[in-house]
Amino acid sequence: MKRIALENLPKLYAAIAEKQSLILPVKKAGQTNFGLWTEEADVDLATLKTVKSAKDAFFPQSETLYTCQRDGKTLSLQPEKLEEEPFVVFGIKGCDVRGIQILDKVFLSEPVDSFYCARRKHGIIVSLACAAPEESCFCKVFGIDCAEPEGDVVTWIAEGYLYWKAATEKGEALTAQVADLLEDADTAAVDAQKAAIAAIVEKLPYANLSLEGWNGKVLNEKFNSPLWEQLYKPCLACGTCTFVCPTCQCYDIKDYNTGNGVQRYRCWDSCMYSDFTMMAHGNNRTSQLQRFRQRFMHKLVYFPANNDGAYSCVGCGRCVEKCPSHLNIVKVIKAFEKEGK
Amino acid sequence: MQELKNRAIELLENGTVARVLGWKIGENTYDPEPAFFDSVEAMKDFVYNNFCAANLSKYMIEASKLEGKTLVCLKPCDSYSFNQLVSDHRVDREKAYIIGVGCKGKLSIEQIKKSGVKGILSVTDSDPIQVETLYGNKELPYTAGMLSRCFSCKGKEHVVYDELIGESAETSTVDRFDEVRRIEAMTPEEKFAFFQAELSKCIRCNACRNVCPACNCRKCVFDGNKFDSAQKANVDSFEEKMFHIIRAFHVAGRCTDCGECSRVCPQGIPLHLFNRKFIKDINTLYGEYQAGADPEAKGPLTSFTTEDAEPSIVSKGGIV
Amino acid sequence: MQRIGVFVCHCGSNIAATVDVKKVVEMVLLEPGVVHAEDYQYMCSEAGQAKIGAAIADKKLTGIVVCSCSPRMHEATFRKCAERYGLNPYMVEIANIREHCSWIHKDMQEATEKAVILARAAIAKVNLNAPLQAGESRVTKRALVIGGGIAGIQTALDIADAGYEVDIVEKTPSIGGRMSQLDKTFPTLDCSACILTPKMVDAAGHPNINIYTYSEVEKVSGFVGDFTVDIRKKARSVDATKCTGCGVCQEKCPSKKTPSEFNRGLGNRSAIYTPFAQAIPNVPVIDREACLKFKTGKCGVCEKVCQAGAIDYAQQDEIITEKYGAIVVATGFDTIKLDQYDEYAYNQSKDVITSLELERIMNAAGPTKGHLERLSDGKAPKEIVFVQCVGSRCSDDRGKPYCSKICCMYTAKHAMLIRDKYPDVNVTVFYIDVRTPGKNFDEFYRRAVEEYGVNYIKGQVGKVAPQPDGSLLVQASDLLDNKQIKMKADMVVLATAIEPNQGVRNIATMLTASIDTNNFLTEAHPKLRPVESPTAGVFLSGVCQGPKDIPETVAQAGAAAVKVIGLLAKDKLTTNPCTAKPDELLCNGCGNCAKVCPYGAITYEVRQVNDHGIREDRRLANVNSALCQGCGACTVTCPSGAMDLQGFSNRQLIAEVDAICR
Amino acid sequence: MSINNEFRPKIVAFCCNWCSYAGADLAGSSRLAYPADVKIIRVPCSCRVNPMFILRAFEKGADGVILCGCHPGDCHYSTGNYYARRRMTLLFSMLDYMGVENGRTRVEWVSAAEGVKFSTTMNEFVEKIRSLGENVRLGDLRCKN
Amino acid sequence: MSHQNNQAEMIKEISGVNPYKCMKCGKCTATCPAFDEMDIKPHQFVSYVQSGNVQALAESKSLWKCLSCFACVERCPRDVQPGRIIDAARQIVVRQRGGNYLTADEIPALLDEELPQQLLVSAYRRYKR
Repeated sequence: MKRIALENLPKLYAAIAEKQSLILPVKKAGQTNFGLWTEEADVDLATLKTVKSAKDAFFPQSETLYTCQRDGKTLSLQPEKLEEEPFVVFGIKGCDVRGIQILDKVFLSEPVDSFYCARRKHGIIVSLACAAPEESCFCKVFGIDCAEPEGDVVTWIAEGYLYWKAATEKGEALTAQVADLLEDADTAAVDAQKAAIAAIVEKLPYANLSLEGWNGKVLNEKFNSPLWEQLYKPCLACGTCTFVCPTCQCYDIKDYNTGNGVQRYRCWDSCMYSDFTMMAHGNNRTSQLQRFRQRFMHKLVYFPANNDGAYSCVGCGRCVEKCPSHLNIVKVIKAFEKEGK
Repeated sequence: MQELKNRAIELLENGTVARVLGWKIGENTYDPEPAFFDSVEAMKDFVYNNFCAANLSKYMIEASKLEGKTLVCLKPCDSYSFNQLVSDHRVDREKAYIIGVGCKGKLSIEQIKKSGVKGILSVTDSDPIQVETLYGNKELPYTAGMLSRCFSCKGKEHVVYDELIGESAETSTVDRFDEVRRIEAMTPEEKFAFFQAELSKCIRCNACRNVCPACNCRKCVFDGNKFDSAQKANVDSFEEKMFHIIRAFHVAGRCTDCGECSRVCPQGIPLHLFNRKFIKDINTLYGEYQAGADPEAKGPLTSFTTEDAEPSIVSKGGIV
Repeated sequence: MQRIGVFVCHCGSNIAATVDVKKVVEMVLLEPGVVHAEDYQYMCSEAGQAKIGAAIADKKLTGIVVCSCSPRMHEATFRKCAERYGLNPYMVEIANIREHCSWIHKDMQEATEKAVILARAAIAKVNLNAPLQAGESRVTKRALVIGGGIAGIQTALDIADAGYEVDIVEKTPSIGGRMSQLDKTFPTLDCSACILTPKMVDAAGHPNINIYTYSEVEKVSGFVGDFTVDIRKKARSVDATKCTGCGVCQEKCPSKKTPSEFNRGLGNRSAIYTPFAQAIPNVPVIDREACLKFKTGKCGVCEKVCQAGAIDYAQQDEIITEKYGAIVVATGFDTIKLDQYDEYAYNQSKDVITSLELERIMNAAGPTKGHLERLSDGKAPKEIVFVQCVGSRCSDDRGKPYCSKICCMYTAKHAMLIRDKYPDVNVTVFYIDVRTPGKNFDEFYRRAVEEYGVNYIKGQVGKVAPQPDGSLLVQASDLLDNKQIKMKADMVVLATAIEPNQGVRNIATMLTASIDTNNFLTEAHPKLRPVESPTAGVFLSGVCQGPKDIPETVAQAGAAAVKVIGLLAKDKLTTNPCTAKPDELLCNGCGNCAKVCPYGAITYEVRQVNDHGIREDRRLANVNSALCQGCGACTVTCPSGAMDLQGFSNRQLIAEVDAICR
Repeated sequence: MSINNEFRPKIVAFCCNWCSYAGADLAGSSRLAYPADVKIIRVPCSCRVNPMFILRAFEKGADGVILCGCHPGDCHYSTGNYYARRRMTLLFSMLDYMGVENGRTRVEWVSAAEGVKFSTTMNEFVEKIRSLGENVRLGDLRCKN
Repeated sequence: MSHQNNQAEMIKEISGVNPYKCMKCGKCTATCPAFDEMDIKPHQFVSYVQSGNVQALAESKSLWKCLSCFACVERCPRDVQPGRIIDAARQIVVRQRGGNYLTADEIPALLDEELPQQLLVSAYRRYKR
């Protein structure tokens, strides 16, 4: 275990950024999101949840896949380069780390997504333990320990210091890069914090949410439930829940006409949108009920069915906080529970 | 609340209405959700408290297609939106039984959290607000939890209703155009920096559009291919500007300034500043106009006078 | 993807001298969709069009871009050409590389680059063109002439003689117009009334002509072939069917102090009046502003003396709604106000008059019974000064920038008539230029100088100052002798600029006819379509289009009539297919498009739609393509983009923007 | 775009068919020069111009956009330019509010008889855009390469 | 000749007058109260500038006889303003002499009872610009 005094963090950021780009929570116009570190960046580790998850670092909201350049009647095709440089994502919470692991199941299984894969290969995750979980958190439900997240390096903020523990080879290498700035430390402060967090997590309102009855085998039963008819009604069909979610992985592929060619890019899609999975013949989900159901069925039924029972939800609680109509996965789970499944 | 609930049940029972559009109790006081109740039994979950901020008028578009009347609870400012939807022919006045509900300024949990409260376990909607948290209890003045839109409230009068239940209070303390004026006074560089910073946060979730009662198109231009404008991604800063300018432009003259866009933005972008700029310009150039005040009124962008200001007014010191 | 052919016109050297046409051909061949490109000397010629035809057949073209002159010039030509060779005419786009390129740029490289970009924009547009079919609309075989002066009368007579019904709407109580106020006409010195009155009588008696005097056009809707017009027939207070025109009422009317409009305010008329003796119809009107019965309730003399019982104080304005296939504007002119020309002392001295006032003074039926006398003291003037270009050719806002055209000739006429009748009177004309083009016109002017001894001095009058002895001191320059002249005159006559009649702007707005900054109606083409307004079905006759004298007016009136006859002779018209069209799946039925439609072409109906499997009844916009004129106001008002304009669709315009900005 | 380091702006001019396009034709037949930077798009009426077209032009790299129509009161369609006037006033005001240089957009009423005005206006506008330089605040970076 | 042209250009610049707008009507001359004193007449000012013959104008009596009453400016139908031309010609001559300029503020102190009122008015008309 190593540590660095909090007031020296800017030096740590600078040291990391010297060798590779550094992505971390930055406050801009009153909101904190993951962003590139610069001298001027307003780094914000105090906000528990960034608005968007850290997903962007590996699976950006939009990215160019290739470019067609037109010259007269000839076209030249230029594939977008894959990530080749290492980069560090600092300050990821335990839930978001799990989110990335869920994305891995999608993008790293065959056929492997080369863009994602390259970023995963070059990205170094420095996670940060939660010091003060909030009422919307329910990561415990998914077996996540927010006090001891996974990552290449795990860090804690306690008693004026950032505690630093390398957990993988990548982590060790990064630690070596910044060794000058770190000092050795015992684990007392970290242990004390873990214990305190454990107690708080127990008291969180959704800590003991039951996922009983949600698995890959209940497809028809859940799909045909009349409950959806009521649940979807307040849904505005916006993409907020999808876009703040660390695990939502659907994307759309579109072309942008630059005047002299076309940039083909992909961007996050939302199953809440009316044109989600729109095809030439039309749409296979014509109503908002169907689209709403898709989101929850995917996270709690289809995904576990294809991924050894793993849910595609990490309990970060962002959708709980951000839904304009106060709808969320918790309410859905509870509604089914109340109806006796 | 009880009076409202009782009256709604009564109207359901006597067949005046086929369903009730109101709010359903959430997991906590602060997260009630809009809901339809089609039976007396379902009404047990009905709630109306100071956290019921959502503007229900837009749900009446779908409700207008259903058999029978829908009882809809509208706050004073929601009633403007309802009227505007009537003049846009998107809701049917005959299909609505409007209960004008009282409003003393609505609370928002986001707002409460902004005052530094974390780990909320329970919260009251009283004045002062009592908050119980994982990290201790707190008391906050009511206004500390109030939505910023309520500080420039349109007033406590409903412009359309069948009956009124509950008291309303005027909560306006600031001129709603103050923020607009503050931006107008900036240099072009400052203005650009301000909006660039705000709009670069946009994640194109469309919450602002989808919640907006004036954005009532069956299919938005940004979802269609008529203008080659269907983009979902925040690829480059231009698209956000295009989207937000056009969104505000399309509702200019129809926006009632209900403030839902800013309330729902997950990135806290003050979207109402676009709409209010248009409202302010319209008021200055074409005379005071409040969308939704009169469903028969001709909107400022579908009318004109021969003496209207020339666009060059913008480069001659702007519209002040 | 279309198969596009691009045809680059040299226009002789008009384009080719500045634009490298070969280079344009070479560059456009690189554009996607372009399968053929060629250049030619004159694309609009028979041979040029044949080349287009050959390419359509050989290369199986589905779209054509012609890089040539303005589409306002030859778009129709090339559309017809395409149609002749089996291509839908609306698959043609024009890149204007002459007016918008070769004629305004000097640098060849620059002009060529621009021509290529303009061609690309047209190619991008034509790529998205769709074949359109022109519709048909019916033609109402009746014409409306607004204005009952010589222009209106002649137009009406010519149309009526061809067998079509015509209505004349005249604002004043009688037809006749300005010409009826004139004494003699140049260059033959005919008596104006002698040649006008028979025409007025012809019009009144013509079975195909219907005259609404004391009437105004109130509202116009519809379009070429099918206008609907509301005419306000103002209350005359006299029943025209009973009145015998005996004139007793006017004699007996006790209110006789109203300045006579016909005599330019130089004399008075009674409250019940016909403007002049030969008025048609010979039915008086009661001026309710002046009439004692209307002002005080007492009097009623005219009613008592009218043997025919024609007086009807209770008469109301009447609105007549008629349908017309064509409308002719013949609203004429007035002289400008001289309030801002203090230097000529027009407002200070009664002896400073306008030429039109002189016409009335010289006229035997005028306020002085035709005697030339000073209005201040009734004495015969011995020294008369004429001032030319008063308010004409003036670049400040007191006057008009144009030449009023008629002044040189009528001044020569006046000078000659005065010298003829009163040989002892000295006549001096101060002129800037004497402009007398026209048959026998210059000869006329020379007679004034050579035979009648009129003193023409080149130089303008700077000042006219009334003197205590009642004379007028005229200070002027003589530019040929480089002198300043100060002379006394007994009378000064101002050749006052003419301007279109006051109401014409309002009429132009109702007709959606374009009008220039001087309030002259704009012609569809200054050379090739001089009697047509750009608004289809609206024609121009007389001074409302520009200053002109009587022979020219009559000629134009005939020309306008021919155009009207040509239109009315058709049973059906093909309509512009570039109309608005709503996409029913996107339409909200919100009603905003109808609010901005100037033609009332949009209505709403509830229809069932099938929106990707969802069937529901929706309120939807409907465009009546016969009424729609294709302005596009609705397309921008529509927030969902449901309303689009065929031929100028959103995607087409965006494609042009993209091509230009790329 | 720049040639020999001289900034050559891209300027889109929307001209209504009846007045301004004809005015531009007259400028042409009168040989009244204005810079080749101006490219004209013909629209039936100024009211056909959607704010989205203007933003689109900027997105795709235009440095200035000008809309020309009939003089108020002279619209061929009688009222189109009145609607255009309100729309453009509000749009321009919004762009100004967002910090976009307000000289980049302009509306000018040019009749079919005003060839001189058309040419003068275009000369002025190009001069203005040259003084403002390249449009960076509204462009889309993807269109720059 | 080129010197003359330069001077003509300068007159156009100082006066803001476009002499080509003149249609040679002579209203300026007809209006001028100082006509009799002048050797070159007001309407000729314009043609002298048109033909570039500024030297003759500069040497003329008229240069100093013009009262700057601006009657010609007021009445000119073509907005040519001969008065401004002669005014500008005077400026050029004064400048060539290495002339001394007054500001409007300095004038009141220099007032003389004997000065004609017309001169004062015209001075203010000129200097108010």
